[in-house]
Amino acid sequence: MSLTNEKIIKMYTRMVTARLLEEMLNEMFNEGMLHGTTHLGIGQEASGVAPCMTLMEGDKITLTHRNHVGCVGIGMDVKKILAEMFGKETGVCGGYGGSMHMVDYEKGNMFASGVVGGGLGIAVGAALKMKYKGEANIVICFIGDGATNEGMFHEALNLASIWKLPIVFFVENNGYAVSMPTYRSMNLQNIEKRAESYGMRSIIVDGNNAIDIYNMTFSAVQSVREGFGPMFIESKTYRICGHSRSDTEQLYRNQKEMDYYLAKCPIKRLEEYMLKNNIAKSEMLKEINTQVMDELKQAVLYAQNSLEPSLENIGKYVYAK
Amino acid sequence: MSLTNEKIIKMYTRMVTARLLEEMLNEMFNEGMLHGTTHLGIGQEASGVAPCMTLMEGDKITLTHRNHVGCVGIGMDVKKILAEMFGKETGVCGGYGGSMHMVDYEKGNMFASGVVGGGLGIAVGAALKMKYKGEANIVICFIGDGATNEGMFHEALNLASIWKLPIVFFVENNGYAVSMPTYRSMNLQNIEKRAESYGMRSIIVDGNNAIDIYNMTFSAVQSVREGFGPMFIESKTYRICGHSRSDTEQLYRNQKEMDYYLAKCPIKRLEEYMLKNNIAKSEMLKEINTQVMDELKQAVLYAQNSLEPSLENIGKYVYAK
Amino acid sequence: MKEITYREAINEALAEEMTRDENVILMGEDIGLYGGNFQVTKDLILKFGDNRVMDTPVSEAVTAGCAVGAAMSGLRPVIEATFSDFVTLMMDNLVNQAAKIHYLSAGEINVPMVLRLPVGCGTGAGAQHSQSLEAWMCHVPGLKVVFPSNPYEAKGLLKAAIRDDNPVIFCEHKLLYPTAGSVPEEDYTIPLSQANIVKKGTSLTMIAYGYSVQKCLVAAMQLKPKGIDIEVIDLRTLHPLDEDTILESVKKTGRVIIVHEAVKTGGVGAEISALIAEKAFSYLKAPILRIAGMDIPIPFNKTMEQACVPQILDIKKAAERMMRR
Amino acid sequence: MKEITYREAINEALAEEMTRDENVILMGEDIGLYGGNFQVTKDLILKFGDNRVMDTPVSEAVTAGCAVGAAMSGLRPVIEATFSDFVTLMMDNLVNQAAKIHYLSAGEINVPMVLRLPVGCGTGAGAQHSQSLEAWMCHVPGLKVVFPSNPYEAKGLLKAAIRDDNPVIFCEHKLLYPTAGSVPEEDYTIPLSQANIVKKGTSLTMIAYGYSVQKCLVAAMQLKPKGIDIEVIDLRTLHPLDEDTILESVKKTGRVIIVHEAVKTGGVGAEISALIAEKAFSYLKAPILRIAGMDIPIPFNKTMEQACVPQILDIKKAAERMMRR
Ligand SMILES: Cc1ncc(C[n+]2csc(CCOP(=O)(O)OP(=O)(O)O)c2C)c(N)n1
Ligand SMILES: Cc1ncc(C[n+]2csc(CCOP(=O)(O)OP(=O)(O)O)c2C)c(N)n1
Ligand SMILES: [Mg+2]
Ligand SMILES: [Mg+2]
Repeated sequence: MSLTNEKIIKMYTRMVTARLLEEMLNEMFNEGMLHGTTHLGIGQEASGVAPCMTLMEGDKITLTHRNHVGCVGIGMDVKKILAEMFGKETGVCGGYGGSMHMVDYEKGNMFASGVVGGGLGIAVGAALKMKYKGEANIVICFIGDGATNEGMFHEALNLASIWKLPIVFFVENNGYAVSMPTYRSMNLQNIEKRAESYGMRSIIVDGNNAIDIYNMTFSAVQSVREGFGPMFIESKTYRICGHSRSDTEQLYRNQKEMDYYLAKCPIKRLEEYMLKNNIAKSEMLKEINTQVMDELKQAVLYAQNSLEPSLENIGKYVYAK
Repeated sequence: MSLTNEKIIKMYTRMVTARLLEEMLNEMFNEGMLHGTTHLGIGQEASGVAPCMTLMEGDKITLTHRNHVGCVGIGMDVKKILAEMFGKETGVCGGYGGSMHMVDYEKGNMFASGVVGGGLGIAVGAALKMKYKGEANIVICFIGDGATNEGMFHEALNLASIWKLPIVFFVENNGYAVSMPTYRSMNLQNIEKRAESYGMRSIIVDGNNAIDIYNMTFSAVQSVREGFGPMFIESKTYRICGHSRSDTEQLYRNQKEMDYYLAKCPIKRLEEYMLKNNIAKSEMLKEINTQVMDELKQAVLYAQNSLEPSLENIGKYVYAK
Repeated sequence: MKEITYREAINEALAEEMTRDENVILMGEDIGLYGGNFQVTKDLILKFGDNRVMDTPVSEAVTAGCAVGAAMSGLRPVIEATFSDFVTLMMDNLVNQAAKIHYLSAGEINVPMVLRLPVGCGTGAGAQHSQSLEAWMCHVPGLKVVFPSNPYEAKGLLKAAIRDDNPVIFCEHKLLYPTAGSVPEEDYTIPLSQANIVKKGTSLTMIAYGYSVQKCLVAAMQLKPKGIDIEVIDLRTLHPLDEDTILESVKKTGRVIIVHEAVKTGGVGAEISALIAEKAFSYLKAPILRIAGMDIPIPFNKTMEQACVPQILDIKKAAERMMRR
Repeated sequence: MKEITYREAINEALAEEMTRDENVILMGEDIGLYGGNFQVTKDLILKFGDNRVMDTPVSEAVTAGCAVGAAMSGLRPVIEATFSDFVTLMMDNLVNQAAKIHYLSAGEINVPMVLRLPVGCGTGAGAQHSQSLEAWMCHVPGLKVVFPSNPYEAKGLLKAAIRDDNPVIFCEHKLLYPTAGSVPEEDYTIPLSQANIVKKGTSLTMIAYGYSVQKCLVAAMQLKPKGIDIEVIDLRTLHPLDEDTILESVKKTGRVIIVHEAVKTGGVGAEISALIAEKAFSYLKAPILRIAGMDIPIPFNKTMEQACVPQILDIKKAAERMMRR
């Protein structure tokens, strides 16, 4: 499972899909076409997609409030993602969930929890089942820098470590938890340091470099898969857009910082890599972008034309039969 | 505030008081004289008393379910402690609290929480107030090894660190959380390591050596008092008695281990030190033991002769007026 | 008097209490420069500095615990949860520590803290960001629970809550934040545990709190021409309850509808109904009705989200049905 | 039939379900060699090994969360909290995750887990180790809540809870652990959400659950000679409720006393009273009474501890008073 050209192209396609999807969502929110709120991962496409590319059939991920990139990364259908954003019956949650709760068990996305840290226990439990059943699968638990300050983080990493569970904790350190910069929320240079509290192996990756993330996560995943116990990855990236729909002023950061990271756009960097290494020509990249855009437009139509869930079913899924 | 002979004698007296008090409680429980349950700190007298000896007027401590040693350490009245064990009106909690909730704000014991980790937030809050008011005081937050696996531990240490609060987290690592040995509950040689997750300074002390604990805690407390931010102390000690009244079989440990620690009895070791360094003669030590025993017997009588709280007042303290 | 929003009323209450008493401090996520998740603490950090308006990490449990300890030490912390749903992470510190310490210390130690909770649905935020969990807190002796229904109430009740020597859970409905109302220029407080008859009436008693009070008032107004004269009680404080005001009204009208957005089963309405069924039974002319949230997680789909909590029409229909009996 | 204790009945249910289904695993503090805080899981680790009987660190939140994830993945974890009071630390995983995932996944994902909670006072363990917090869980759509009253009920209900595809909160009263009762030799389950009329009667209906059922039965027996013929309903499942059994009985007797140990305000009794006041109002001959725990933290002092929860005498007095009306 080394990084073939084919895989790089697939990864690139997904990253582009995530970016264009989110830009589209942003517009649709601005135009008042969508209900509720959303958290975009623009700038974090490498961090969200590359780890998913290292997975195999039966592996699982858990996601957060900021989950669209991961959903695309794990290969979920954009039609169903968009339908969920519109609250439609054909959405991944049948319209019950919305932006923060995208889920697709078959595709590997167990659950996206809107509670910061809410996926940690779930991921640990999924890994426990894999170990208990002697399966060769693993879990990647995606969380943000902010989530590493939750008590659940501590308990989950400790449990995973003493039980030697097949799980990778993948922290997307995007510099902020809403308005709180990571350096103010903890007295640490690198969040990675926290892994030592649990006797857990850890690495730091450049969160805007898809190739590096893939390679390093791949070897981490392999070692976890082989039974050497959990690992911790800190992916240093940056949130380009506001925290959520309501984060407009963004007084907590300055343009200079944003410019610095804009220049490090993970998609541009992957394009450069692909061109330089003859993995794709610029026409092909354009072609991919056009195709993705078409697919997304189709998906929006699909979502818009889908039915609302029937009000009769409002209480149907409270309990399993 | 160096360790004068007078202070050593006072420390010794308190350690003996704690030991004899708890042996007495154990007997009284066995004879069915007391209601409820209790957690004895036999073997942990150095760990519980010595840190308290480093404190000054206005400093605070928070304690746990295993709090009697700390109560004696901070100078609480054994009469009132015993009265509380008997559920009497004259008890430190007026009979409302019992063994797990000994409190004496004036003496410096803010609260003993029976929820493992329950004192952590309280201690942090008390330290926040001291910093906010610019006071020269500090807090010692006593917790067990088991409590360091609670989410609250993580959140509390992180907050104390980023806010640079005047607090010492003093972990009495007594080898077990009920039946769970520390080495099984975490993948670590030393709990002290966990302080690094918060960028917090830390030390390890021999938890059965009162003099060492005093000296090392004293300098830690001084630096915290001077505003250098929180510290973490791991005190390696051992619980000689069962976890609680109901822990009878103790299948989870063996006699050899217990014998090893019995030989390291903190009281015996302090006696040896005192004799060797001419701080006290053996007659004096005997005298102290006799006096303490007398005081305790008086205290039991006091407790027994005290009144039950009036049933009329059962709801009196639910709300502050 | 002046017109301000619910959001501004809360902001003013905080500012005025902080000016009055330097022991009042604020803690919470993004309450500083960001102004709070719902912009309620806007600019307070500029007025009072970051040692009184303290951004916390995403660490709800210790934020609550720290408030308990600070309150025990003489401060009057007011903390904010970004959504009331995350009170789940604070429960131990609220229930096992804050609510019990005054009792366990036989009255020696007070815990004067306020937890502000943005409550309720209607914003499309989904099942984990839309709940109304206030009933849990009303089941905890030692806690007080307050839920203002408009700007005037919000300001007066929050000031009273901050001055109260007990831990107070202060619920704020998100849909009320932008709504405006008259508020006096001068300092005032509204006593806790005192309900308010917002509209006198004789046909039936509607008991509500928070946003539902507004809905009941509209329903009552619309039913007036039909000869149904509704008395609307705003509970204001949900715990401990003002039993007298409730019982007196019920004794007068003999008919009761309780309205709230929280899930019906086990909600505050159950307690009020039980109270009435025990203490004003013989005055009742009809079954006690609860018009409350459906027993389901709050769905994202907008139509469903609206359908799962009582709307004005539901309230009106229930009242008409009751009067027909 | 055989005589075993409540504690043994639970132990047997666990052992039998683990034998039947290898997906059933146990997690909790000291549940292995130590046998559990109340010795309920004694020897199970010897029978099933430490990969099925897993000691956890003192980390309640992740224990609950891990159970959710394992259940979503196809296991059937049964977890134990050492005291129900520490459910405060599990609330997020129970309420925001476990209870909502089936709904949020539009029925795709099940969460078949059981949380065992030792509930109640009477052991002198004080305010943080004696609460009865089951009402909170009954306010959460998606959770089921069960509370057996004797060994037979405990075994049959626990087996049903383990086989149920939803998250079930299984409450066990500490004072019942050593009490004995008859239990069939063969495999059986007791369906959830089905109440049980433990004693037929005509004068009044007593509705209770857990330990209080035992108290009601004694009270009923003692009142029989006085001509008061009490119908005692054991709710068994507190959520979702078996409304039919309750309402039918009330329609027959016209008089209701609800008994539980949990704090009265906002307790399960409030919901039952409200249910009756809404749906069987016209059958009522007297106010609905709740005999429940006082609205205070549980005091340590033994006399006070006993005084703050309903005792047999209180129940008898209430029934006699009601019949005199
Ligand atoms: C338990 C909890 N607390 C607070 C929030 C509100 N909130 C939503 S996202 C967020 C910041 C999370 O930061 P991080 O984990 O770094 O993720 P990011 O948003 O940067 O992707 C907060 C505080 C929440 N959803 N859940
Ligand atoms: C939150 C919580 N979980 C579980 C318990 C039950 N319990 C009481 S003491 C204890 C062990 C605590 O271990 P440690 O912190 O090392 O303290 P020690 O008992 O060794 O002094 C446990 C699990 C509790 N009281 N609180
Ligand atoms: Mg972040
Ligand atoms: Mg220990």
